[in-house]
Amino acid sequence: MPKPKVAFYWCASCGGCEETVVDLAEDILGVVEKVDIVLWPVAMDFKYKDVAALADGALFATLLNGAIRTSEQEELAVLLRRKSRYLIAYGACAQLGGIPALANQFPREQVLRFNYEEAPSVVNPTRTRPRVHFEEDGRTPHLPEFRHVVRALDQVVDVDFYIPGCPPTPNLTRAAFEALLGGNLPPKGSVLAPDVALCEECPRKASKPTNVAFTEFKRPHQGLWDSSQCFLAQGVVCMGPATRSGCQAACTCGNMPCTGCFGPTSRVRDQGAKMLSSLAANVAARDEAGIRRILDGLPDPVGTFYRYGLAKSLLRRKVNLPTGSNGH
Amino acid sequence: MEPAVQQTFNEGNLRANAAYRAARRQVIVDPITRLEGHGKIDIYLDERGDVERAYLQVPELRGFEVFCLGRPAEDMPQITSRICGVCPTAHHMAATKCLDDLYQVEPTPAGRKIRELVYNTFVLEDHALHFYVLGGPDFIVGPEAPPAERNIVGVIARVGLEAGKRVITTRKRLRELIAYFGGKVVHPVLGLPGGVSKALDPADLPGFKELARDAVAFAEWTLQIFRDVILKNPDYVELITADTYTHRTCYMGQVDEQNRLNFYDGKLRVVDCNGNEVCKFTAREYRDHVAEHVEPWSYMKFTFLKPRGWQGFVEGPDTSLYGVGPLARLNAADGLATPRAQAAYEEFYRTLGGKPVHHTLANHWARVIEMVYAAERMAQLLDDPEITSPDVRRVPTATPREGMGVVEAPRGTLFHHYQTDERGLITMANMVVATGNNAARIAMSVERAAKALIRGVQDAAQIPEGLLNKVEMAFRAYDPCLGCATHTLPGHTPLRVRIFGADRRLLTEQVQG
Amino acid sequence: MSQAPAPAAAPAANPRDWSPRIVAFFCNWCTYTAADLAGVSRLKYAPNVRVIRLMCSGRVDPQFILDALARGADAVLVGGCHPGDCHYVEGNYKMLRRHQLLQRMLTDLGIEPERVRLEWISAAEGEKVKRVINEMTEQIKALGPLGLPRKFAEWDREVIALAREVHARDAAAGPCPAHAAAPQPGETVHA
Amino acid sequence: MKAKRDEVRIGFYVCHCGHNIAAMVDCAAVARYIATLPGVVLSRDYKYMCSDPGQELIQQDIREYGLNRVVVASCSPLLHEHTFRGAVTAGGLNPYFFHMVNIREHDSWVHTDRVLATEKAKDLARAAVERVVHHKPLEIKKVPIHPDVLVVGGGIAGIHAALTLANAGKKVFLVEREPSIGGHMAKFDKTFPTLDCAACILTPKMSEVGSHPNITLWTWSEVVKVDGYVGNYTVQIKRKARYVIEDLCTGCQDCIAHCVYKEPKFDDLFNERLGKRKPVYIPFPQATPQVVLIDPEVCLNFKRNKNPDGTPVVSDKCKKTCVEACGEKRAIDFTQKDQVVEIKVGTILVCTGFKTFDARRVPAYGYGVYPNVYTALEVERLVNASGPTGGQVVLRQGTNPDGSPKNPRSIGIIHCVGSRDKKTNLWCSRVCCMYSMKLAHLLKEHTGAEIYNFYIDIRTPGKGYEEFYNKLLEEGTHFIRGRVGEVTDWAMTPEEEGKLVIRVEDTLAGVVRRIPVDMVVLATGLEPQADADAVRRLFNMSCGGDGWFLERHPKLAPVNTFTDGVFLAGCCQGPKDIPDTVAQAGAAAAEALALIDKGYVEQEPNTAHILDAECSGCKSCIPLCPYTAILFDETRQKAYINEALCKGCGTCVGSCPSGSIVQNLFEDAEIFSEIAGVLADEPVAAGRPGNLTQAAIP
Repeated sequence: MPKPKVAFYWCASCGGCEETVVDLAEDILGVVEKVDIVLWPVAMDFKYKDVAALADGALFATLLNGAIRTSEQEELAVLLRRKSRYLIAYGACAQLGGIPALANQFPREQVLRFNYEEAPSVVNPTRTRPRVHFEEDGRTPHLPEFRHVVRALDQVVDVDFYIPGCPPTPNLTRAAFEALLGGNLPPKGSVLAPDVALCEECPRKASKPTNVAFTEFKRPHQGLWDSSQCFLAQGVVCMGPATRSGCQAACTCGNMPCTGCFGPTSRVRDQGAKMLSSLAANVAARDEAGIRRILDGLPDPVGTFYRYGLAKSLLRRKVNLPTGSNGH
Repeated sequence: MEPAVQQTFNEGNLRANAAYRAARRQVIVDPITRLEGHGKIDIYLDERGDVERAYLQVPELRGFEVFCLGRPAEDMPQITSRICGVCPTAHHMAATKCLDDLYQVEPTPAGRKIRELVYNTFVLEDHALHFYVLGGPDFIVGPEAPPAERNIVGVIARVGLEAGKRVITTRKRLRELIAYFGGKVVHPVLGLPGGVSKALDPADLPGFKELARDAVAFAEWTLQIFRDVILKNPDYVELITADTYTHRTCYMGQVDEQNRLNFYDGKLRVVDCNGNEVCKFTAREYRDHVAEHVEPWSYMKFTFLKPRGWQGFVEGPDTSLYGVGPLARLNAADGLATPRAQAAYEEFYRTLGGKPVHHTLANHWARVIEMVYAAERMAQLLDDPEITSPDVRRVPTATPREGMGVVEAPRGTLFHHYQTDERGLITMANMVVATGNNAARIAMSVERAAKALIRGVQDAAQIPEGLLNKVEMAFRAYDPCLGCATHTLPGHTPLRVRIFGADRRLLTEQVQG
Repeated sequence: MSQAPAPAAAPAANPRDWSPRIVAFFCNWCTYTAADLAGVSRLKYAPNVRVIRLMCSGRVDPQFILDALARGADAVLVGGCHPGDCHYVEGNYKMLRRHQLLQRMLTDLGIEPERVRLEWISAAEGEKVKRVINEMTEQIKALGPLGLPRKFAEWDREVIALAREVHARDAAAGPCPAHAAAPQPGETVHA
Repeated sequence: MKAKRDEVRIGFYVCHCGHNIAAMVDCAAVARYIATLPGVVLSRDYKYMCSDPGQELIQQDIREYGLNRVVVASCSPLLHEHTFRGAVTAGGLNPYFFHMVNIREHDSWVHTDRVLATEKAKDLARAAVERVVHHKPLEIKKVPIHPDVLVVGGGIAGIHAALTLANAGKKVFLVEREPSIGGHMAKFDKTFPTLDCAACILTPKMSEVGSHPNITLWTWSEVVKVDGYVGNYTVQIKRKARYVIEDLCTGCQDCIAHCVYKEPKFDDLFNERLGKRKPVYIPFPQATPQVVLIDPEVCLNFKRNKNPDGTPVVSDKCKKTCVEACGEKRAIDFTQKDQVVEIKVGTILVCTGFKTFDARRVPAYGYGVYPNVYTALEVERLVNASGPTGGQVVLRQGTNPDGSPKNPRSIGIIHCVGSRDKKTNLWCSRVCCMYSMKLAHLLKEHTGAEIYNFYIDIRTPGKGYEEFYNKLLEEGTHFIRGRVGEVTDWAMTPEEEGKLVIRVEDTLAGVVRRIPVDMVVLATGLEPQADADAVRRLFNMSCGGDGWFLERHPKLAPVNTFTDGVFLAGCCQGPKDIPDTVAQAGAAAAEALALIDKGYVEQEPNTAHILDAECSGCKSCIPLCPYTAILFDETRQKAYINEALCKGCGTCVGSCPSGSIVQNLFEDAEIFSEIAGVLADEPVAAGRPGNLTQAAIP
C-alpha cells in the first residue's frame, strides 16, 4: 500500500529547524521507513504545479517552519494547507512568530533606513536603496515586497498541530511522528508537547523555596549563578513557569534561564501577560516607589515576556504602527 | 550492535543525509512562487547571445539590527544567533565578545578557553558538513556526474560505508560537546560578558579528550580523502585552477600575534592580491577599514575596503574588494598554530604555486586544512589544566557604552557592533557578516562563470546541461549563507537562474540549491 | 496614539457617534459596592463603562485587560480597595504591582497609559466612582478609539485576499488526473 | 463552544423593578434582543422579579422549558443574588447555574439617556448569557460555627449584647480597654427623657456581667489580632498589666487608703480630669470588675524609664504600704507584664462606641481658654452625686461672697458644638438636643440659675422627647434660636463685667444679642473613636466617609458588616441614644444567635483549586496567599490548596503562570466570555484575537 506523503517546508526561519530535523537522522529512522518525503524543499525535484495538481489532502502531513512574512510564504502555506490532511507548525517561528516577530514592535521603514543609510558601516552618499522595481537599460531585476506584519502560521491558515521549540527537540519530533502515524492524535490545535510548565522537568525545581518574593531583579550578566539553584530564587527572570516543558530544560542545564521558546500551556492565552502577572505579584515592596524600583530591574518587558511570542500575543504587534502595502 | 540493526542504522543515516543534501541543492522551479530567501541570478544576453550582465540578487531582509533596539545587551548572543540556524554559534560568539568589549571585562582564562574550545568544535563540524554534504561532492563525485549521484550517497559510494558512518557519528559527537556547554547545539546559550555560563566538570574531561583525539584523526583522514580523490585527479586540479573560478582580490582573515590563523580571537589582517599586507586592525577599528555598498537590485550589501573606496566589481592590485573564508584566511595568515595543520598549509601553497591563491574552488581544500587546525586546537585546549577551572566568568562592573566583537565564522569574518545606554540597553546594533564580505566576490564569480560558459546563445535549447551547476559551483564554493547576509534567510543557499534574451524576454529558468 | 486614528476606526455599527467603550473590573467588596452606592445615591455618570465583578482586584489577570483591549475596548478600568483595606489583606497590592509593569509594557506596544487605569475606591466612595468614570470617559474621548479588532482586520485583509486568490487559481487549475484520486482512508492508519 | 451552545438552555429575565429600571431601560427591547442570542430558549421582562410571582415564574419556566441556565437582569447581586439562587434551586437546578446582571444600581439609576442605558443593559445581559454557558454545578460549602462569641467594648451596647447572648446560654468573651465596663453611660447622672439615674439602671447590668457564669470579662484589655473567617475566628487579646492580680483582689480598696500618697493628686480621667486620684485606684465606685489597678506612670515604685520591651522598670524605692495593706491577699504584683491570650470564637460583635467632639476645635467658644466654659460630659460629672464635687455645681473660677467656690447664677448651653457644621462634622449627633435639655433641667434643679439654650433646631424624635421639651419650656428655660458666634469675656457693659458673654444672632427676633452668663456648657457632638480606622482593619470592616463603621446595608442589614460573622452595635456605627443602642445591641446579639443556632454557615463555593496534573510545581502561587491556604507536597512536588482556608480572592488564579489554578464561579473561561460578551457588538468580530477569522477563508 502507498506510504503516506510527508512534506517539510520553510518560511522565514533561520534554518535551525532544518538542522534539527537532520540531527534526527537516527531518530526519524523509523519514520523514514514509513513515509515518502515528497517535499523537503525538496527531497526530489518539485514544482509548484505538482503541488497544485495534488488532490486536496493528498499530502498526509506537512511540517512547516518559519514565520510568515511575505506573500509568497503565505501562498505556499495556503496551498500546502489545502493539500495536506495535517498541517503542522514546526518550531517557535511557525507556532508563535518566533524571534523574527520581535520586528512587530518596529516600523518597516526604520529597518530599511538603518540598513541602507544609517548603519555605521554603510557608505551610501546617494542614499541608494534596494528597489522593488529597478531598471537599467531594459534590464529589470525585480525584488519582492514584504508584509508589514510578521505572522505565525495559524494567523495565515488553519493549523492542525504545533511542535514547539527554537528549535524543537528530536524527541518531540519523533513523538509527533509516532502520534501522526499511529493515528492516535490529540484534539486538533494541540501543541505536541507536554501541557505542563517547564519547572516540572527542571532539575532545579526542588531547590526553589516556597517563599520567593522579589526584592530585586538581576540580569543574567550581573552575577554568578548557583548551577543547582532555581533562577527565580536567585532573582533572575526565568520564563520556565510560564513555558511548556519538553526540552528537558536545555537552557537551565546550560546554566542560563529559560527564555520561553516553547510558548504557553494550553490554558494560557498570552504567555507574556501571565508571566508578568506572576513576577509582579511576587514583588516584595508595598509602596509605589519601592515597587517601581524593583520592577525597573526588568528593563525590556516586551523582549523578556514575548521573546518568541509577540506575533501570537493578544495584541500581536505594536498597535500604532503603519499597515498597508509598502513602497520602498 | 546487531549487524542487521547496524545495516538499517547505516541506511537510515545515508537516507537522512541524502535528503538533507537534496534539501540544500534543489528547489522549486517555478515562475509563480517567487521563492523568497533564495539566491537569484538574472542573466541578460546581448544581441550576439553573449552575457551582457548577470545580477546575483538576495531578495529578503529581516531587520535584526532594528528589533534589537531597546533589548538588554546580554540578550544579544541569544537573539542574534537566530540570524542563522546553520552558524548560530558564530553569531553567538561574536555577540558575546562584543559584550566583553561593551562592559570592558576580560573573560577569565577558563571562560576564554571554553569559548575557544566550543568555537573550534563548531567550525570543525560545520566544515565537515560542508565538505561531505554540500560542496565536497562536486569533487569527490565529480562536477559532470549526474546530480542524483552528486551527493553524500555518491560520496559514500566513493569512500565507503564505514567512512560515511564515521562522518555522521563524529559530527554528532562534536555537536554534543557544543550542547554540553551551550545547552542546545542550535542556538546555544553559554555566552555572557566576562566568560561563559557553565564550567567543564573534570569528570567529563576524559570523554572530551577522547573526542578531540578522534577529531584530529578524523580531520587528517578527511585531508587524506581530499588528497586521494582530488589532488590525484588532474582534471580536478585543472578545474580548481581554471581561470573561470579565479579572482585577484584582497583577502581578510583573523590572526594572532605571530600572524597565525585564529578563528576566535586576534587582529584582522588584510593582504592584497600579491600577498602584501594592506592593513591589520582590531574589531574596534573596523569602521576605518570596512564599509558596505548598496546596490538597488539586491538586499545584500557589498562590503569593501573603506580606504580604497568603492570602485565597482573590479579585480587587481588596487581593488577595494576582498574575500573572506577558508581560502582568504590562509592567504591572510603566515601560517597555522598547530603542527599537522601547518604541514598541510605548506603543502597547499606548494601545490598551488605559492601565496596568495586566487582560485575560488581552492576554498574546499583550505576548508579541510582548517578542519585539521580546529581539531588540533580542540585537543590543545582540552589538555590545558585550566580548562576545568570552575572560575568561568567575571561579573562586569563598568558602565556600558559601545562594544565591538569579531570572529571568523566558517564562511568568513563576522563583525558585531553595539551601542547602549548606561543601563546596557541597545541603542544601535550593526552586523557585518561573512557573506556580505564575500558578496562582491561571489557576484563576480557568478558573472565570470556565466560569461565564460554562455556564448552565442539564441534560445534555451542552446544552454548546455551541466552549465548551471558550473555557475552554481562558483557560487557554492563560498558556502555563502544568505541567511547571515541579510540576517533573514535560512542558511540554505538555493539558487534560481533566469536567462533573458536581448529582447529582455525570459529565455529559460532553472533552479538549483 | 502617535498618529491620528484612521477614519475607518469610527464604529459604523454604532448608531450614534463614536463614544468610548470602557471595560471595568471591580472588586466585590469595595469598588463594586461603591458603584452600588452611587446607584442608590442616584449619582449620574457617563454610560460608557461595563462592569465585570470579581471578588478581588488581585484576581485581575493581565490577560483580561489585554483581551478586553483586543476585543474592542478603548480602555480598561480596574477598581480595588484602598491599600490596607483589601478584604483579602493585600490582593490590591498584587494588582498594583502588575499594573505598574503592564503600564510600561503597553507603552512599548503603542498603547497610551491612560487607557488602562487602576483606582482605589472604597465602599463608601460612590462619588469617586462617578468622578473617575466621567474623567476617564472624557480622557478616552480625547484620545480617540483604540479599535484593535478593526486594526487586526486591516492587517489581515491582505492575507485573506491572497488566500482567496490562491484558492481561485487552484480551483481553476483543477486536480490533475495523476493525483485526482482522493486519499484512501487507510492511508492514515498504514502499518 | 458551539457544542456547548447546543446543550445549554438559557432562560433570561429582565426586571422592571417598577419604574426603577423600566423608566430608564427599555426592558422589552432588552428581552427581545437577548432572545436572539444562541442558547437562549426564553426571554421575558417582568415587573418585579424578586416578588413571589416573579420567582414562581422562574421555577415554572425551568420545569416547562427545561431550562438549565438562568440569567436575571435586575438590581445588584449583593441584594438579590441569594433570592434568585433560591428560586433556581426551588426550580430544581443547581443554584450556580444562575447569573445576575445589575442594571439598576449600575445602569438605570445612574444614567440619563434611555437609549444608551438600554444599550448598556443589553451589553451586560449579553455578557451574562455568554458567561452562564460556562457555569458549573457547585456544592454549597457548609462551615461549622464555633458557638462562643466575642463582644468588643463594654459600654451599654456591649453589656446588653453580652448579657443577651449569655442568657441564651452562649459563652461570651467581653473585652473592654478601660479598667471597668460601663462606657459613657456610667458617667451620666440621669438619662433623658425619663430622668432615671443612669447608675441605677446600668449598675445592675454591670454586676450581672461581672458575675455571669457564661461571660468571661476582660477589662483593661484590647484585641490585637483577628484571624480566620465566619464561624471560626481566632482572636488575640492583650491583657494589659494592672499590677494587681484580679482573682486575688477583693476590691476592699485598703491599698488605696494606705497609699504613700496621702492625698489624691493625679488627674481622674473618669471624672473628666475634674477630680483627682492616687496611683493605685479604682475608676469609680461601681466599677466592674471591682478590682484596683496601679498606674505605673505615677506610682513611686516604678521608675519613669522603661525596659526595652516597653514595660516600666520596678524601682522598689517605695515603702509599698499598699502591699502591706493588701497583706495575706497578696493581690499586688509589681512584676506583672502585659500578656496576650488567644481565644477561638465563631462570631464577633463590635461595640466600640464613640468619642466626644474636642471642644477646642471651635476656638470661638473659648473652651480651654475660659475656665468656666465646660463640656457637657464635664457637667454630667459635676451634677453627679458620685462625681468629683459630690453633685455640687461649682465653677472652676470665681468665688461666692462667702468665699466658697462660685455657684453659677446664669448658664448658657450651646447646642451643636461639632455637629451640623461644615467646619467640623456634617452629621447631627442625635443626642445633644436631648441631653442639653436634660442638663438644663438638672442644672436648674441644682443651682436655680437662669438657663439659656442656644440651638439651631430642636430635634426630639423619640418617645416622650417632645413632651420633655415642652416640660423644659414650662420650667422657664430660655431657648434662643441661632448659632452662637462667640463666647468672650470682653465686657461692653457693667453687667457683663466678670461674666462670659455669648454673642448670637437670634434668628427668630432677627437681632444680634449678647448674653452674659457665669457658666457656658458646650453640647459637644459624637465622633468615631480616634482609632476607629485601626479597629475596622482589625475586624476587616469598612468605614463610611464620615468614619463611622459601615453597615452592610443601611436598611436591610443595619447590624451586619461586609465581613460575615462580624456585627455592629451602638455608636461605633453612628450616633444614637441609649434606647436605640440597646435595641441595636439586642439585634446584633440575635443575628449572632441565629448563626450559632443554625450551627453552620453556607459559604460561597468560590474557592480555588489547583489542577494537579497540570501543576508544574513552580511555587509562584504559594507566597501570594494571605491565608497560607496553598501548600506544597514535597514528595509529589506539586502545590495544592486547602479549600477550608481558601477565601476565594482568586489572586493565585490570576497569577498562575501556567494557568493551572481554577476559581469556582470566576473561572477564566467565564470571565473571558463575559469580556467577549460586553464587547460583542464590536462591528468587526475578529474571532479570537490574534487568530485570523477562519470564516474569512473559503
